[in-house]
Amino acid sequence: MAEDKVKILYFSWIRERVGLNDELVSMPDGVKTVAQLLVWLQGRNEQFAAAFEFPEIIRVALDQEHADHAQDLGKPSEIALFPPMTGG
Amino acid sequence: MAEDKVKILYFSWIRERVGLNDELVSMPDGVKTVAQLLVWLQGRNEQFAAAFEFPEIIRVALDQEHADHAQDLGKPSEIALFPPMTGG
Amino acid sequence: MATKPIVRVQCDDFDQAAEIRDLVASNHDIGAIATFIGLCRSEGESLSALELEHYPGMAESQMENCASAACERWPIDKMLVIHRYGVIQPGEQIVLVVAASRHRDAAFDGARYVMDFLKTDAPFWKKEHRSDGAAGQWVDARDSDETAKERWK
Amino acid sequence: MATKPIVRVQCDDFDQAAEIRDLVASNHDIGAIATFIGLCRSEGESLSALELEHYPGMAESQMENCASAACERWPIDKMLVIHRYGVIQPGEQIVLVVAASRHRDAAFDGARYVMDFLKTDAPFWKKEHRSDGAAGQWVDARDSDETAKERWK
Repeated sequence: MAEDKVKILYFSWIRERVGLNDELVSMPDGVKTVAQLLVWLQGRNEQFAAAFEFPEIIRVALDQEHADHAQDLGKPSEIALFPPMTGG
Repeated sequence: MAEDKVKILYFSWIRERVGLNDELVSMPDGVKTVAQLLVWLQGRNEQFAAAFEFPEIIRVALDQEHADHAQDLGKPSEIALFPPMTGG
Repeated sequence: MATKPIVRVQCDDFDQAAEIRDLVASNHDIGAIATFIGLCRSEGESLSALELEHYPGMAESQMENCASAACERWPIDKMLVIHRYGVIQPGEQIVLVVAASRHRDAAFDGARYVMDFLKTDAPFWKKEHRSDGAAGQWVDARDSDETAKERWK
Repeated sequence: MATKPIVRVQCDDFDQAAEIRDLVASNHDIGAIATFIGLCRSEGESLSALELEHYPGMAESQMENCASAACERWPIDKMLVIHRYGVIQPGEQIVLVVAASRHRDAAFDGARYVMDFLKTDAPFWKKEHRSDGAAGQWVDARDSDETAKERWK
């Protein structure tokens, strides 16, 4: 069901490597923290392995708020994954 | 002779109190430092006494360079007297 | 109550003089306006453009967070932050921060604080377009941008 | 070699956008422009104008001294300082400082340094014109302007 799915957005070179702007994902059981999400994403396929090769540098936003890797995912409707920002 | 005279310029409320924009002055013997100049000016007349009542706050420039009160006058061609600056 | 900043994310260029005029028009007790403009650099003619990607929604909310924090920390009367996205050529404007206050210290501190936090917290990413046609790289984040924030602790 | 600043003392108003355009036009490796504008305040409508007196010659040389010192201390590519004199009404511009550099820290530091030294070293004096027609006072120097310079030691 759509209610169980979460929208994941990818930006910058993460978007280019995974080949997607965004997708709807069913979060697997056992993925409870940001760090666990990154491990799971890395294992999905070769493209995701390349995008998440160095998970420690990936920034994560839960419902548009910056989140630490140790943080619980909770039940966000939107998760964004991106490299360190270079605006300004 | 004109060569022995120095041009003194007055600015802001010092100019208003002495009633002059500038004048040519023969420097009296014994006036060797900036501090001595201020004492001499204070004694010239009532208007100068009012302008130089608090000599410690007066700023002095010798040939357009800021000078300390302890400094020797030297032989400037132009001396300027003014209150603390309020530009910007 | 702290000033509510004006924040905009836009593709179009901005006219800083018009923006400042609008910002301070009605207030004759503003004595100081500090402005920062970030421009696209050519890196010695090696770049033909920068392409700026952003995360709509979060970009605005992060800009508003850091601008509001500045308005709470210093007595700022008016604050404006504009950030562009899309393809921007060397010499063109990328970002504008304007902080207006009675006195200059609040204006300078406010504008600089916003730039320091915007650099590391606002979701924008720059990709290089190279003059020689080779594939452009994504610009790397600078460590100095992370450490710049330390001065506000 | 350190950048030679452009310094002007003038009665006429200035157009900051045109000044900045001229200043950085030929240089596409400038990434950061920090600007400060000082405006005449009405002090809660009590003032109808400020009258600015200056010491011609020394005003320019003191402005040049502090702008040159900033260009020697930080990697500044372009620096412009304009100070007006004469009668200036509330909301009108009094002073403009523009510092342009590759990176933002030099631009911010340079502009602020020039303002701090200009305040206490450049021979300008402000006299108030009061809205109620009473005799205006000369503006007193602020102690905080003297202490502001300490941060650059």
